[in-house]
Amino acid sequence: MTWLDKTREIMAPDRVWPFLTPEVPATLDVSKNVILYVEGLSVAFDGFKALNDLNLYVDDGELRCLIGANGAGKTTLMDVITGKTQCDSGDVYFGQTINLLQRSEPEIAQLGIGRKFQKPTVFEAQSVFSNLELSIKASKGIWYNLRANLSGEQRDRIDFVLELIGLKAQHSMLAGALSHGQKQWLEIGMLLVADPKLLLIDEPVAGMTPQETERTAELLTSLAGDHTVIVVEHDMEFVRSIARKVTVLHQGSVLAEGTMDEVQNNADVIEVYLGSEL
Amino acid sequence: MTKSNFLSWWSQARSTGNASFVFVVVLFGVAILASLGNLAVPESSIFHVSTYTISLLGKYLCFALLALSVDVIWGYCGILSLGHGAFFALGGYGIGMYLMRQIGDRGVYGNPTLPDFMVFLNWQELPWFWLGFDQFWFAILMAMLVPGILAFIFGWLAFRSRVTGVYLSIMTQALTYALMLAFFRNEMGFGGNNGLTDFKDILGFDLQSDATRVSLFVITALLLAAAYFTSRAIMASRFGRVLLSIRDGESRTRFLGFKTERYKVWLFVYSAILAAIAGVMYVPQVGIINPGEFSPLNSIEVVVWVAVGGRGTLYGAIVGAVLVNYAKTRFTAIFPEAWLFALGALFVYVTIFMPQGLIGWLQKSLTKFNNKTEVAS
Amino acid sequence: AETIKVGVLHSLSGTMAISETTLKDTVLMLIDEQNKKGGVLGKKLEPVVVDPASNWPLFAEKTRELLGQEKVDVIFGCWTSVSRKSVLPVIEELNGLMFYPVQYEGEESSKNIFYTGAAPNQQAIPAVDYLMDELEVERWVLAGTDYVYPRTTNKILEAYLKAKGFTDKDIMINYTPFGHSDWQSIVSDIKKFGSSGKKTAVVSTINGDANVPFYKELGNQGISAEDIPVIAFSVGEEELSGIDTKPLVGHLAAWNYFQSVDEEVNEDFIKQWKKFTSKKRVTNDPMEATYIGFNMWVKAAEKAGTTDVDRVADALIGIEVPNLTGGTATMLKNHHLTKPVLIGEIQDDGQLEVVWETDDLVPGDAWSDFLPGSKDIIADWTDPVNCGNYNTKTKTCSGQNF
Amino acid sequence: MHLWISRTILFSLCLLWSYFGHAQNSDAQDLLLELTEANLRETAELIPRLESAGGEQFLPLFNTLLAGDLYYEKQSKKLLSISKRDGQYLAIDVLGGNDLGEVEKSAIKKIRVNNSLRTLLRETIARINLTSQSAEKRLAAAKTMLGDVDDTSASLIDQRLSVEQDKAVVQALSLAKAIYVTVEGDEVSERVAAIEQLEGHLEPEVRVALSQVLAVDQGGVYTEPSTAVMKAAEKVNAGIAGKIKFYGFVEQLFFGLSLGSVLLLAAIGLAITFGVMGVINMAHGEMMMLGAYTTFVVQQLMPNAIGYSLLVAIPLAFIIAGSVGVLIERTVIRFLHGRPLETLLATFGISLILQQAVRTIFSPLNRQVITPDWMSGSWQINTVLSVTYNRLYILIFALALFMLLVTVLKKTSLGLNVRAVSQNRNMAKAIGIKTDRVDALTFGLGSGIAGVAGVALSQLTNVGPNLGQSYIIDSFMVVVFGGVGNLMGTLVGAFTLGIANKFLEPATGAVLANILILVFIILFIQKRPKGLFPQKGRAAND
Amino acid sequence: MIQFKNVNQLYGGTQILWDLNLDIQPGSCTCIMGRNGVGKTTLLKCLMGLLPIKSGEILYDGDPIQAKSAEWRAHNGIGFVPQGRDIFPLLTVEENLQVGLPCRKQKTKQIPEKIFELFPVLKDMLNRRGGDLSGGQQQQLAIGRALVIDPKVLILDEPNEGIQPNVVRQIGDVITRLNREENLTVILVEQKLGFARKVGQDFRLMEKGKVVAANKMSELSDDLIKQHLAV
Ligand SMILES: Nc1ncnc2c1ncn2[C@@H]1O[C@H](COP(=O)(O)OP(=O)(O)OP(=O)(O)O)[C@@H](O)[C@H]1O
Ligand SMILES: Nc1ncnc2c1ncn2[C@@H]1O[C@H](COP(=O)(O)OP(=O)(O)OP(=O)(O)O)[C@@H](O)[C@H]1O
Ligand SMILES: NC(N)=O
Ligand SMILES: [Mg+2]
Ligand SMILES: [Mg+2]
Repeated sequence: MTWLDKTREIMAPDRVWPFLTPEVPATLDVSKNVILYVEGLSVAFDGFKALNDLNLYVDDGELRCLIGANGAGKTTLMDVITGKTQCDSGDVYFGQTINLLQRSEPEIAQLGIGRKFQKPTVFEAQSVFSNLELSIKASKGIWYNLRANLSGEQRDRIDFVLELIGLKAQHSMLAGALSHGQKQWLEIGMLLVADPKLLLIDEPVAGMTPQETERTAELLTSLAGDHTVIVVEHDMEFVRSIARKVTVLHQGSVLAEGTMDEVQNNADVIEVYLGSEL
Repeated sequence: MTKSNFLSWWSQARSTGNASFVFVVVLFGVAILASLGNLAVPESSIFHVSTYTISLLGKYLCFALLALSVDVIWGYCGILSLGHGAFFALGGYGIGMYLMRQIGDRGVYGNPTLPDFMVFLNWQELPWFWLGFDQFWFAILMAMLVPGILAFIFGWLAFRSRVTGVYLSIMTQALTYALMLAFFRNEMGFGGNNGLTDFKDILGFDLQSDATRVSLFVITALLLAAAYFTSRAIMASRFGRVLLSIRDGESRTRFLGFKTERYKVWLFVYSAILAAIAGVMYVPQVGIINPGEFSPLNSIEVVVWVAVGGRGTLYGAIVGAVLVNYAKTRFTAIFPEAWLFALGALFVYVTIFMPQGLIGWLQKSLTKFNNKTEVAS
Repeated sequence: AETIKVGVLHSLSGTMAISETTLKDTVLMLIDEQNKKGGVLGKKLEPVVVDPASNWPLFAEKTRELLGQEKVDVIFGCWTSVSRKSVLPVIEELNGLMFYPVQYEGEESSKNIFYTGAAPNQQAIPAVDYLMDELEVERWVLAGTDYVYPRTTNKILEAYLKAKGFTDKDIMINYTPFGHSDWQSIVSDIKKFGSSGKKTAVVSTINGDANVPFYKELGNQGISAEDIPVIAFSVGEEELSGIDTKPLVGHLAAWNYFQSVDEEVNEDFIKQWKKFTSKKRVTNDPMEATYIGFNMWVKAAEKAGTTDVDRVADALIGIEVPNLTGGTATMLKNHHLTKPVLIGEIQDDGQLEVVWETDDLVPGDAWSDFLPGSKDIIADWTDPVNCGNYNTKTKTCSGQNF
Repeated sequence: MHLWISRTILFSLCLLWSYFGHAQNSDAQDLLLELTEANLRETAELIPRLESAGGEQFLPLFNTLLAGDLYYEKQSKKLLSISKRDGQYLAIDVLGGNDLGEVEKSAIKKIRVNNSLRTLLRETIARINLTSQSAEKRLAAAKTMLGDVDDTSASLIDQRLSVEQDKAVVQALSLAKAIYVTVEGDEVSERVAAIEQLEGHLEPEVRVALSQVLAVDQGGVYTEPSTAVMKAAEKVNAGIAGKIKFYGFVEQLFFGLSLGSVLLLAAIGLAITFGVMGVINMAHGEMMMLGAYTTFVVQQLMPNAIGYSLLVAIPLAFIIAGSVGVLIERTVIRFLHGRPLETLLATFGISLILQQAVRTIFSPLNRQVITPDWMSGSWQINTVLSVTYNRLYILIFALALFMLLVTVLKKTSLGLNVRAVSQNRNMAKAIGIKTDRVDALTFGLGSGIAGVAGVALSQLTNVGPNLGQSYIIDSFMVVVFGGVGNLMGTLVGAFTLGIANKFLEPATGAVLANILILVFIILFIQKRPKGLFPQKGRAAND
Repeated sequence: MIQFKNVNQLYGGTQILWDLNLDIQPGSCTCIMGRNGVGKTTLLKCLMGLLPIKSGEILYDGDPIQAKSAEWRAHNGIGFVPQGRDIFPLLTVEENLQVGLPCRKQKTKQIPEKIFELFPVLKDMLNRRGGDLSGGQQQQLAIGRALVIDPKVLILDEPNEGIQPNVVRQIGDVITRLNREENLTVILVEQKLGFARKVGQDFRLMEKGKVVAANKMSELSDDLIKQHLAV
């Protein structure tokens, strides 16, 4: 199309310019009961294929475990879903209608996709409470936040979460002074207050004691149903304790998918991931 | 007042959440006393405040406002602008153009429309971008709008492309440097190297008169206080906390759903307008605006004031600006040949021994002091 | 007061320190000397030195400090025109007295300022006359730093050359920013411009720091003074002392004073200067202008019997003091001086040797006759006109009310 | 013209007379006496008379006068050639050639010379030299005559051509003749032949001659009556113009490279202290300044071996600036690790101190740094294309310095260690890197390199307290444009900006070119927020 | 081999280690366990010299080393694998490994083959930037990097965080092998009981900045676990 055609098109009398149309918040359509479609996704870094024609469908309300060797591309997949990394080809749809690839990170987050990073990332110079407050489900606009006050409801929610993640006592401490494990919890807490529809959780129990691991498992199981949860974890005991359906990634594509038992006995999976004796 | 006396008073002021109150009391105390001292007290009295002092104070306050604008973005959002002098100077040129037009036919060539520099460089008519500047409201509007729009365009481009850190700093430097070169060009129609000067009056008030000077000084103080409170309110709001988050982890902030580039652009424009206001107040008080104000070194100096005072506390920036400039005034007169040694050493000393600036150091001594008194009691 | 305070307002740091510190030293030396002779009106002179740090608003502030706080009786100061413009309103407001010692573009005459440097008609025009008459130059490069002094000077020269029948095609004008350091292309262009077979000369109003790289490039590109002479208005002994002058021998400068002038007063002055500073230091034109200004002020103060600004200012008009080139400088009604114009050639020892001079003293003209805007304006600070910009056509003082 | 004829007649006579020994000696003596009393204008009149009176005999006199070394003893009026060494005046009897040793300054007086005299002298010497024994001198003489030929000298040339053996001289003389014939020749065929002879010659005199042929009058009509001559001239002219255009392009390219090399020099040290170590080093320019002043001091200490001064200054500047760098690192920067923005503040303070220190020690005036002979002048590739030696050497030097630095960082562990330290100081310690030493050495290296760059810059620009400030902005710009932490980026960045600037300059002027480059950089960074060669990878993305 | 005597440590105003005593036998493989935030990492950093201690003594082979720099400790055989790996993100894998070479007793410019035997992945990734590796790969690199300096004591802070099961096993094997075969003293912070039990010989339990229990791994009872590790 030449520039002339473009101009003509833009100038057409019946045309409404895109920047004039008000932003209608995209509505999530899960009528087919699938909340996340990942189709033919490929990502390469300097020629190295981190994701290779990956296909993945996640049902609404499901709790899906994603496992796979180190470097299989799990984190990269989350990066693509949340808009951090551009993919080379493929589609990622949130529900039936929302194409995630066209959206920026904040837009994706506002759609209700929350993420916990592999390496805990919290705002170290701010208090634990403030970290949670910023994550709360509310408008993210400038003018709103200039005047924003916590409603009683929101305050309650934060208190509730503080209790849940065991940082009640530390609520006014700077997040930077927390230990590694505490930061993990805080980050989970930040996810919880935001109440997203889809949670992407990268290695939540790394650095947690067995008991904490157990608690995390409980928490995640309880979240499923209302929320869709995708968990990446290498701790097989943990995975076993929560998993209904497990997807195994290998070299950027799906190697196996099924129940924990099926996967555990899959020869390929044993070969590349679990190791022979278990 | 002994040191410990002062500290306890100060800590009280602070602990009751009144630091700002104290700040404003000091600011207005000085402003009112100085004004009275200049206008009401006869010159012979030892309480007389000379016009020289008034214009110095006025200048310091303008610089304080400029420092505040830098602190707002650097201290709270981590955007280090090495080019904020550009917005300051643009504001200054805005009001300068108005003042220039006010001269009317009282210029040396007596040309009623053309400023002197245009007459003797053979300009035939007023260039279009000078039109309207004979109106005060228009000039003020432009003095804030132009820097604001420039900041918007620059910020929008840069933040959207995620230019950050030193890249951004150096780009702001490039911006002000380019503007400096441009304004140096005589063809630009802003008086070239000489800039704009020889102002006569503002809104009909004689710029040389003491009353006008005092009024300008008081207005500057008011504006500074207003800017201080607005900024403080902004930083105390959730918006302010988003800014801190951006400073400490921009990408994480994005994953919480904040469109960080919008926040940054908004703040950048706000800060630019503050700087422009500082420029607007500065020019009538010092009587000249020229491209030297765009010099990157000037902008770097502003950053230095902020760092000396204490970045990330609003009054720190103000204290830093006033102190450094006061030191400069004194030093250039007391040891004209060696004052750069003193100033340079001051900067080095503050960075090493007061990493949080003067204010940070004060607060630290305070905590220590408080701890001690607590232990004692 | 027991002493008479003399303000010294020259940048001691920043970009202009290179030029201005010398003048600060000159004033200090002159004060020292005067005090040895018993001071002025029986009182010792006390210098008050401040550093405006090459920062123009600071010039105004420091002026206010000198006049308002220190209460000095006279100021010697400024180098660049912009600093003078910045100082001017303050001087006028507080009714101070300042001597400005640098050649400048004219177009100004303040009641409170005495201009002891050259006006354009005391430097530029005679220089061009010399090139035209003695060297038979037919093509002109007007190269300058982009600010008001070169611009105005070149405007005047352009008008002058056109009046002499030269056309645009024989005049090349080029402006560069302050401190310009990469002259390759421009020098190469000048070389091309000069290879047309017609005698070409460069009239340089290039200022300060840009000169060293400019002359280095000239030398290296093999442009000798015989091919394309350069005549400079801002390059004196001091600038040359920072340049390796061997490749520049024969290039020219136009001033009102050279260190090499063979006169007894000058010898004494040089000796005194070397004693006061160091053996290696040279003297230059703005120093002479400072010297003249200082002596005029002393003489006028003695004549008026007071240091009161108005009385001294009145007394100054018509005062005559010897200059350093064997003549006499007279303060004119327009606050400018009479000066001889000298053209010198650069020698390999960094000195300038006079190759031509005007027969008579040239009176400084505040308002150029070659600019349409100021053709009809004159300055005259005596009654009945008593104004710095009197329009002889309309018979009024345009605008300014002092 | 009359003067010329009479002069030439005299000259021929003189040639004749020289056969009869020094018959006219007494007359010449008078002239020499007159010379001591003449003013500039009178000297100009004396020279042709001297030429005719003494000819070759006075060549030393003319040469000495041309060099500005001619003096006379006030009492005896004896003409002396004076050379100054260490403040002493050493005299040689110009005509006799005897060494007279030291003389008092007050006992002698200089015979002044100015531009027009120099021109006259050069012409005179050329004429005398046309019959010189040395082919070299004859060649120089012939070249001087280019474009200056008139009827009489044309016949002189013809005479010389008939006996001249040396090829180069013959060529030069023929060219001079051809130019003369092109303009003044009578017959069309003769002129066409002469014009064809000019083919491919780039000398300005040739172009002047051709443009004379091709001149138009006010009505736009060619003044040349003969179309054959016109056609020939047009053809030759077009050829020459094409060549000139090509060389002009080459010249511009060189200018660009040269500017690039200056930018590279300015940025290269910063690429280490800022690019690799992350110190926003505002005192970088002052390190260059130290290097430049080192050059000055070295030249003061060895005034008789200026040629070698730079070779001494380079290592010395490295040591001095490097030591200052180490000192700064040890006393200031090391307290600021991990706080890059604070380093801006501290180094800004340091730069103020260093500037003022230099003002106090060396005075605020610029200092004179002499260009050694081997760096002066230019390499004349042909008449329109020449490359100045100083810039050529500096270009080579900048590249060499760059290579050296890259090698040091590649081949020694320093490069690896410093990168490790800058990425994670604690971990670097835990892996056994002596971080203190690495920091000091690296900062010292960066500063030392800046010092060396300062030596080179002293050959191009002012050596004064402001030297550093005039380069600091450019150097940051180059490093950032190239990509922080990437030396290759600094190299490419410097040359890109240099060349772009020089190709813009003819169209826009120097200032606008500068502004456009800045705007370009700003826009470019929007496209590539991490410069030309960004650091890649996950870690760099956050 | 390593002893802590009454070590106290503070971050700014808050004390983390309280009169901590610890004794590590040469050639042992000791697991340090405790809840989140009790100060395990802090303890290790003090041992490595990355945090200054306020009072007390740290003995290494009987000599006090609390005043020595971290570099000195690395050169004298203490290798460190930090929590969170702390790979040099912009150095290639090869460079990450090379950095430690000067610490080795026998100076070479060659990265010892042993590293690649232990972690074959690293060989394939030699030219990749450290920061680009996946978490597990980084962990292997971090251990490899610590081994390059040929340590006598190897400190590992939660080395299995985020590692795939078969590699966890591999790391366990490597630790055991180094410990048993090369008599390397290993200090290991580990949360996963299974792994700790398998690899460790001794354990130390920490609570609130103190070591509260120390014994052979075989003596680690459910009681102790409940008391000190449960939430
Ligand atoms: N920005 C990047 N540049 C280059 N390579 C990258 C980049 N990001 C990821 N990779 C590579 O892509 C591969 C997949 O990485 P990813 O982090 O997705 O693995 P993972 O499945 O999350 O592994 P782990 O379980 O260890 O966290 C890795 O081999 C990594 O080296
Ligand atoms: N830089 C710091 N400043 C202040 N306090 C800190 C800092 N780092 C850690 N702390 C505090 O010290 C305590 C101990 O931290 P440490 O990291 O040693 O715990 P840990 O036992 O390693 O826990 P984890 O199992 O979660 O890694 C924590 O409560 C933490 O809040
Ligand atoms: N007046 C000058 N030379 O600026
Ligand atoms: Mg991962
Ligand atoms: Mg830990």
